[in-house]
Amino acid sequence: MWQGFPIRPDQASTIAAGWDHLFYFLTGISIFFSVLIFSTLFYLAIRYRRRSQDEIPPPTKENLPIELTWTLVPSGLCVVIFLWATSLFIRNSRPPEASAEIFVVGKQWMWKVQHPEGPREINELHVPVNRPIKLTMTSEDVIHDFGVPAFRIKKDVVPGMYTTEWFAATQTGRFHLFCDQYCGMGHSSMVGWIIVMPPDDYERWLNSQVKVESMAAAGAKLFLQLGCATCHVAEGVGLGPPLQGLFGKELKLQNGKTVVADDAFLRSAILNPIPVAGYPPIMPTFQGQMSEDEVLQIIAYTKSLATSGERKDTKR
Amino acid sequence: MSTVAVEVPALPDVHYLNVSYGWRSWLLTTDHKRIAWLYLLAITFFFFVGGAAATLMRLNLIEPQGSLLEPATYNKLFTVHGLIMIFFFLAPAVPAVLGNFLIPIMIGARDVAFPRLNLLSWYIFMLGGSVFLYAVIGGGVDTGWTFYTPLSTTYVNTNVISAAMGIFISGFSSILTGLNFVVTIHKMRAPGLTWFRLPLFIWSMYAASVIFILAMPVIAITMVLLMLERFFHVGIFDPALGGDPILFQHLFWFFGHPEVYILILPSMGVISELVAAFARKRVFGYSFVAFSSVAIAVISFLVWAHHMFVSGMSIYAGLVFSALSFAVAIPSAIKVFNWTATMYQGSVSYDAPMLYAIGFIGLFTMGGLTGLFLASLAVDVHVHDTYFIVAHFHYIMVGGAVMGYLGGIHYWWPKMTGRLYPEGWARLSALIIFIGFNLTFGPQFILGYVGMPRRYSVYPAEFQILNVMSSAGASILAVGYIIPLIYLLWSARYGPPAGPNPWGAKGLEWLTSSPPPTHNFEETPIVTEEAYAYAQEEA
Amino acid sequence: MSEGHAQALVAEQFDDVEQQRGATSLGMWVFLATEVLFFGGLFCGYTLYRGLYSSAFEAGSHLLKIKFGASYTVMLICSSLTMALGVRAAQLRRRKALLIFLIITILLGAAFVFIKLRYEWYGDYLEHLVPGIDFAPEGENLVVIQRFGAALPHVSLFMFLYFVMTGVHALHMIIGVGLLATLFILAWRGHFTGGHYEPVEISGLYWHFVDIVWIFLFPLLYLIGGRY
Amino acid sequence: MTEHIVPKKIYILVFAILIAFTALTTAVAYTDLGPFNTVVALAIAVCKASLVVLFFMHMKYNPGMTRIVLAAAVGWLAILLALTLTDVSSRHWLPAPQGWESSAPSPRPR
Repeated sequence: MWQGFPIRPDQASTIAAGWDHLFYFLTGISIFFSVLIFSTLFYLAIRYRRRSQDEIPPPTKENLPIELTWTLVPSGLCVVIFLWATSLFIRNSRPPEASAEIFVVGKQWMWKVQHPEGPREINELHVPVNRPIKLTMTSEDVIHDFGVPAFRIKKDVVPGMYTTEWFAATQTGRFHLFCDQYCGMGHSSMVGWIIVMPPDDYERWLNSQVKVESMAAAGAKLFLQLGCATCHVAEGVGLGPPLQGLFGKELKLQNGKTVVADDAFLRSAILNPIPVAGYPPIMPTFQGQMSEDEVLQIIAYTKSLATSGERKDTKR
Repeated sequence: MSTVAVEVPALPDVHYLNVSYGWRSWLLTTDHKRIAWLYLLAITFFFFVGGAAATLMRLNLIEPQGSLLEPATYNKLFTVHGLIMIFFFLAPAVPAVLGNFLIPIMIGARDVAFPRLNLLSWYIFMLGGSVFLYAVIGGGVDTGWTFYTPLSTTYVNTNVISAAMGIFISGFSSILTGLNFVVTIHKMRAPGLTWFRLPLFIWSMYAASVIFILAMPVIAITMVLLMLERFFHVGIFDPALGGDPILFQHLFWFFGHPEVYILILPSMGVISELVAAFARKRVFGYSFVAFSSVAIAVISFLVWAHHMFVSGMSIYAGLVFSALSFAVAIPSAIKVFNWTATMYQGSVSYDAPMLYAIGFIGLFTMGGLTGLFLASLAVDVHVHDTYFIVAHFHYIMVGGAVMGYLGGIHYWWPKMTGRLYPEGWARLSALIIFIGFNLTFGPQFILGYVGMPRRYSVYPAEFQILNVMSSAGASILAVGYIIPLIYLLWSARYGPPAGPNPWGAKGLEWLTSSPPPTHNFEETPIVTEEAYAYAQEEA
Repeated sequence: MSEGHAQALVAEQFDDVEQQRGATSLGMWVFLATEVLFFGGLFCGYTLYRGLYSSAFEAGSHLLKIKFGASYTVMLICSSLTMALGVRAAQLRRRKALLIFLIITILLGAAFVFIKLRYEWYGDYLEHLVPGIDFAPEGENLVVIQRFGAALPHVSLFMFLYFVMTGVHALHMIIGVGLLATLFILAWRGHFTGGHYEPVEISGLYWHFVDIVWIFLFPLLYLIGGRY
Repeated sequence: MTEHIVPKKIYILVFAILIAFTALTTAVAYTDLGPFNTVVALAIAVCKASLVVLFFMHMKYNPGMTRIVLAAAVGWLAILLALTLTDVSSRHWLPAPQGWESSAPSPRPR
């Protein structure tokens, strides 16, 4: 109809429809009250226009029931909106267990993406349709934001920590990826595409990529290169805890605290070593010596060594 | 006092404007009314500087490839636009101009509690403004008005330190102004002027002053930390050294969200006065409107992290802040309904200030309702940092705060200058501003909904048509702002004398001559009736 | 005090002495509320990082010297006492007592700032403990840090907060000393002991506030991490 | 507001208590109370601050308004700290993952 006049974004993910319902509800409320207020204003302004200069209107009578009505009705409405929006938000923030994990590193002014199988992309992300994808994201410099309007997702990509978001595309096609957090001079060029493909096409695309090693394999290589293997050997032998079965385990630290060895912990343990109980505090920092991509590879390697099957690196 | 001026009014022989002459009598004045003029000149200058930046941005956005400006220039422009409009125009607009002029008169005092401190505030403001302008002229700053770290501390090489210094300094001006107002309102009221006889403008200025006092110091110390971090690079906000960039956002928005209410609350006060005066009615639900100002001041401090729902902050904290954010919508809604109801059975005239007031109520309603979208956790995820936000806060700040400011300036212009402005031109410009404003920012709601991020100097081609509409609206809006500048200046010299009470309005400020004498009243007024006692008149 | 004299003491915007005194005192209290939030931003950062890096903060505290912190506390409490007595002297219109108490307060405040800069901070500098300028703990300091298993950047954050918090506090002390010195000169000329003592009173409020800030800084910076 | 002159004795007494508290808090730092070291230190600091406010700053003899100002300052400081901590303390709690059924409607071409 209105060619070229965008009126609503594509509805291309599993959460988009639910999001749109709430949005339409809010839009309806907004239009209703805007029209109500404007028409009341105009009606009263005309109905009670000043007819003579020395007109004295009757005194204002206070009316408590009316006051309470327009205090309580909006309050009730707010409670409804809050509950609806919050439950939707909680649902939308829980990645499905079966999600395939893809890693994103933001950098002024580009998106670097790495698939666990190894392929890397810049400013593009190929994904299969109808499959939940969990993005684990970090930044090498400033705060960016990975936003895909067609999927109704958006999350800041913060240096020094991992943030996550997930989506499952419901349509094939090309969808905009925007950096939504102002990140410096090239902010408006930090855009890319999410390319959603039918599963077969996706498999073909994956295979057509120059054959590269998987992230875990790259991590294993780095593990040797950086000399980690000198200390992190089998239990009871090395100067550091072994990686086998480490991921997802509860660790006791030297300062008495207990932590779970998750992505975030591993990252900080590599960059700012935290002495674990039972091992000498001798690990050097790798701050400045490894890129965020490489840290992610080591983490992927650690994950691949997780013994228990409960948190296996999710393959398709 | 008769509502119909029978004889032609004349200016009083001696008033605060002609009591002394020469630049020293202005730059060293401790008269709150003259200080209001000093602020008026300064903020008008800043308004047009900020407006020029906005104009350039809208011109650039006509084309998707943004060929008019380099991205770096564009980034500097929106940073300067934001910082100037917020810190050097809106924050002082109603409080430092209208508040300074009116608070002592409205409460029947001779001056504010600390007149010299008041003048000092203006000098601090000018110092802060000059330092900031130095940062702008000497290369600009391109961090966005939010100064997010570590971008601002490590990754840009523009004048962050001097810009932050300008904000730091001007913050103290606001603090001292707020302090002065709080003490003035507490201690200087005329005999008989109890709290519940105060005009609602005083209530909302009081609430805004409280926010000044409690929020501004936090931005001041945050700017100190920002400058230290940028200078010494110790890592307080830098994750590479163990710092937490989200801490900066907490500190910034602890100030930043109440700041929004600093901008809107005074204008809300103005609207209460306008609606009452031009409907000749006591404001409906006086105590509800009064207490809603106080409620806004308090709750505004509890909602800051709704600016951070997608920041990587804890989602559980998000729940808390979302719930609290809805709470702040209620007092605003109460105000809107009560203003509207005030017109019921009133005697409504269509003078220019009333047109602004009606515009304010409608546009603020839209701005407030779209705020619900942003307080809703799930919805905010999609519209966050898009043009939806831009449209939302411009409906509050331009549709709301600036409309209120212009309405107030028109309403009290006869009091400030003793002369009337040309009513026809004023109504015309009010209409132009209303239309231009909606054309500019209405399309931006859709732009944001379809996903265009804010702070983009270039954008995908499918967003062009909405951007062109917005830019077209902006040009109308610009005309609407220039017309008042011209006729108000003209009327200050050539307008017909207004007489003490051209509107037939109630309130202590209309009992004294226009312009008032230096000490506001020939003798201290004694208040025996509530505010807006229109119905009792000549009864 | 004659009626005419009372009038001269009241600024023209006020009706009477009482209104003026109330307004002045309220003004200072409101200003102190601002100050609470000004320091509040720093305390917020302190709380957050102490929660994140508790062992680094404990290690950092061991790099400071309790003898300094404790003696500052005593000096400030003494100066608060003399300040309070000074206000009392002004209320009672005892010019000589006011002058004596003011000078003692000034001396204590100046000594605080002098010791802080000349001995404590300079000592920290010599030990390479100043983040952003020269932060490279060595010798015993390094041993302490390692004993707590703390990462150097996090200890550096503690030291930074220490310098900023005590630095902003010291700046307030310097402003306070300047304020009191002005009062001293005016008191010498006979001001404040004729019933118009508000400036002394509100400067006292400010001085006590700065003392209170230190009362919190002392345990939070110097006394954590256990010396047992 | 009437001026209130506090007897010298009270000032001296408050001073003595403050000094005693300083000694106490320093002594506590050398005693192992586990996690209560910080609590005790802060409690002592609050007591000391209250004494200064009540007596040296004449809060005890002041009109209600100054108390409201003080309460507001402390209250707002509490807001700043408490609400910031709601984030920091819960930032690493991750939401539980949800199940996934491929309720796949067949992919529509755009």
